[in-house]
Amino acid sequence: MRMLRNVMRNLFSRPSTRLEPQRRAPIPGVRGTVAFETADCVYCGACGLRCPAKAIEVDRPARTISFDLFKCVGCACCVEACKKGCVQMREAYAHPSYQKPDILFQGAPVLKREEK
Amino acid sequence: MSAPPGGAALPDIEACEEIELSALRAAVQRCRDQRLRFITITCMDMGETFALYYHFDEKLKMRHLLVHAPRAAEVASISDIYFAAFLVENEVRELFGVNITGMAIDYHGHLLLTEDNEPTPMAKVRMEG
Amino acid sequence: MFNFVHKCRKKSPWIVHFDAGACNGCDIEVLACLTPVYDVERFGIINVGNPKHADVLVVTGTCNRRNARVLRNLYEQMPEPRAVVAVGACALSGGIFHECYNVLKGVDGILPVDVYVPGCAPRPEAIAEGVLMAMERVEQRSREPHSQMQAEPAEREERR
Amino acid sequence: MALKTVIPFGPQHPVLPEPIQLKLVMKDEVVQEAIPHIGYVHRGIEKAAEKMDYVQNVFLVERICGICSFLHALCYCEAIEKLLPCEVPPRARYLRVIWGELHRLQSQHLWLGLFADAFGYESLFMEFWRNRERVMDLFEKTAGSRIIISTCCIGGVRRDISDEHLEEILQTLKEVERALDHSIPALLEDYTVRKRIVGKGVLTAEKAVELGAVGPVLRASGIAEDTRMTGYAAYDELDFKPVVETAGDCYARAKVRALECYQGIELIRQAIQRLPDGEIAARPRGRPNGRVVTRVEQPRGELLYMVAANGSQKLERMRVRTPTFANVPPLVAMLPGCEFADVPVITLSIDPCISCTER
Repeated sequence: MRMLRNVMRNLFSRPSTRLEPQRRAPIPGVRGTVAFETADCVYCGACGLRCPAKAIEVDRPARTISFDLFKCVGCACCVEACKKGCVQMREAYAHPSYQKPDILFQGAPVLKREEK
Repeated sequence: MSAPPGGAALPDIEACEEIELSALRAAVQRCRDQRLRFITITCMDMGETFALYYHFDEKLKMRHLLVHAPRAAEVASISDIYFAAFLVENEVRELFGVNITGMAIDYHGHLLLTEDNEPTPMAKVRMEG
Repeated sequence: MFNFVHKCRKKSPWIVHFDAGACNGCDIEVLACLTPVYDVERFGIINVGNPKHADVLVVTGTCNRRNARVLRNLYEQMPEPRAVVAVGACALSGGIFHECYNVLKGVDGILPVDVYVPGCAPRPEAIAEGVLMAMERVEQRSREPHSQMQAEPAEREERR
Repeated sequence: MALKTVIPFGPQHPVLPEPIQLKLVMKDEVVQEAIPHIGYVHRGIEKAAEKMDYVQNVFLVERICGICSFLHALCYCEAIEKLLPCEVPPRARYLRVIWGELHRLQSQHLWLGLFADAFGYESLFMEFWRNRERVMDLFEKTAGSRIIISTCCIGGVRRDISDEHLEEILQTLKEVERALDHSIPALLEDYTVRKRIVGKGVLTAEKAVELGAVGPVLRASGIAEDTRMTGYAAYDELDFKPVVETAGDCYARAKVRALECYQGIELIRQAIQRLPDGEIAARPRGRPNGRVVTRVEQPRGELLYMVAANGSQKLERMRVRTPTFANVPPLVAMLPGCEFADVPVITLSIDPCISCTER
């Protein structure tokens, strides 16, 4: 009798499996990948200092940020460290890749102050 | 609490009893007789000496024994009193180079590390020469 | 017959998982892939314990000197064509453990890694995606005529 | 004549999910002696903690073990907070309880599933793991990550749980409880399962204390010691009783963990009910100075951190004693006398987590 109840329930209930690929919208507030908005960045290097995995390196004179996605542990320390709000956390997770690039993200060396 | 040699005077942990190295086994045996549960050994490298904390638990209250062992001194194993100590004694000997003798199961320095690791990685290399 | 083996292999990658010193987070996510919610068995991905049965080696965690030997041994036991998936920040570069003395900073110093799955810990979707990407690599490799492995299992199949 | 053989069991073995090697000295089918060989996962985190600064260490210690990461961070933060002039706001303390208990809940599910798998009951494994995903979704919604939630920081917590999410937690807990009602009897009352786990790997109370067993292994032997009773976080304001069994075998350990699921659910409900408003983090001032020992109850048992700081940015020494490390000697004592086919079940009954053990 109990079995019958189970069978009926399993027949009519929704499967618990999530459909692939990507049918489920990311939940707001999920820590996915780090992204840099270099427009307001002053290259203070706070994000690099606070990063426990040393995934971010800021070169102040050259005005570049190199970010190694493969070192990143997604703790969002850099997001908290940034006073300018230039470091953001995206909700999409990082996709697998075939190669191991040295620098996956390179902040563009923006215009110098005189040129602005 | 007296200042440990080699280190600055720091506030030490509570309920800590400092004993001589030679009195260690007797003190541990007393703990055993009082049916305390052995928790672990913590080793700290103080330069000239090792500070060894023996942690025990008595009905959710902690008791600690502190021993200062000079670098070359022989520390007697307590693993015949508390069998549970054999793993941590092997670990301490391996990572710090404390000369603990007479362990119940002796891994000869290869509990965690292999031959091609550099020996005693946790010890602070402060020795002269 | 050759094509049949190909097709089977592509549609059903069998994985063997080795924990090379991760924090267990990635290992659990690999296991979570198999459970009803992420259910990768519908893609034909089966976790096997025997390296001789497997096409894809999933490695999680930083390598240390002791398990590098085990890992290499495991890899050598696997039949060609094979692929290696490195899962998690530790397996890719050492991640947060870059300061530790017993860490070899990534699996790719020991094995040729085909697919890198970043994240700490990567989501099960990402792991499944990585395994499927590795399968494409295996597929390519088995079609290469001058590769070292020469499609051994398929030949044996034909002779029979 | 009986033959004596040594069988290396592990580190990569189909029925063993963890890289531990047990050298089993066998006489026919009976284990005479078991010698554990570890070191396959040793990383040297204690040393790395001396090189990184004490704030970053929170993220390092979380990655000692992915299954109970929050509790590692909690224990470390409690230690640092004792050394700093730092008062944790009450809301943060309750949030810590909620996340900590959720972690315990998912860990117990995980273990119950793996344990079911160890004696060959795969559908039960799937049941528990499906149920566990409900808890994992809660982590994702409240903390933003599935495994390593990184919500604990020195002085409090990094994220608040909104009222909707609290409501959702309660709702999910109801579902989890219903599913547990369904699957736990299958584990504890089934004839075949009982046949496989009752009376296996018996550890008497006296032995358990002598060998330094902790957590469910200790409580299954009839000793009511639960580090939560020392009242860290907000546990001193919550009502609970440790789950105790007296038989000391694999069945008792499974039962303790199964009942702790319910206990955890009850604790989360209490914590949500009594959750005060206010700040979620205090700003720590100064640098840590001194030595302190803290203990926290993990799903596997008592976790101990000893931190020695000297007033600088970096710690002088951080010692971690994880519960599985303490449970290895009891395992060594349990195995002799059992049959070879029971080795996986008994090994799993201490819930081995080798990445904890070796750090």
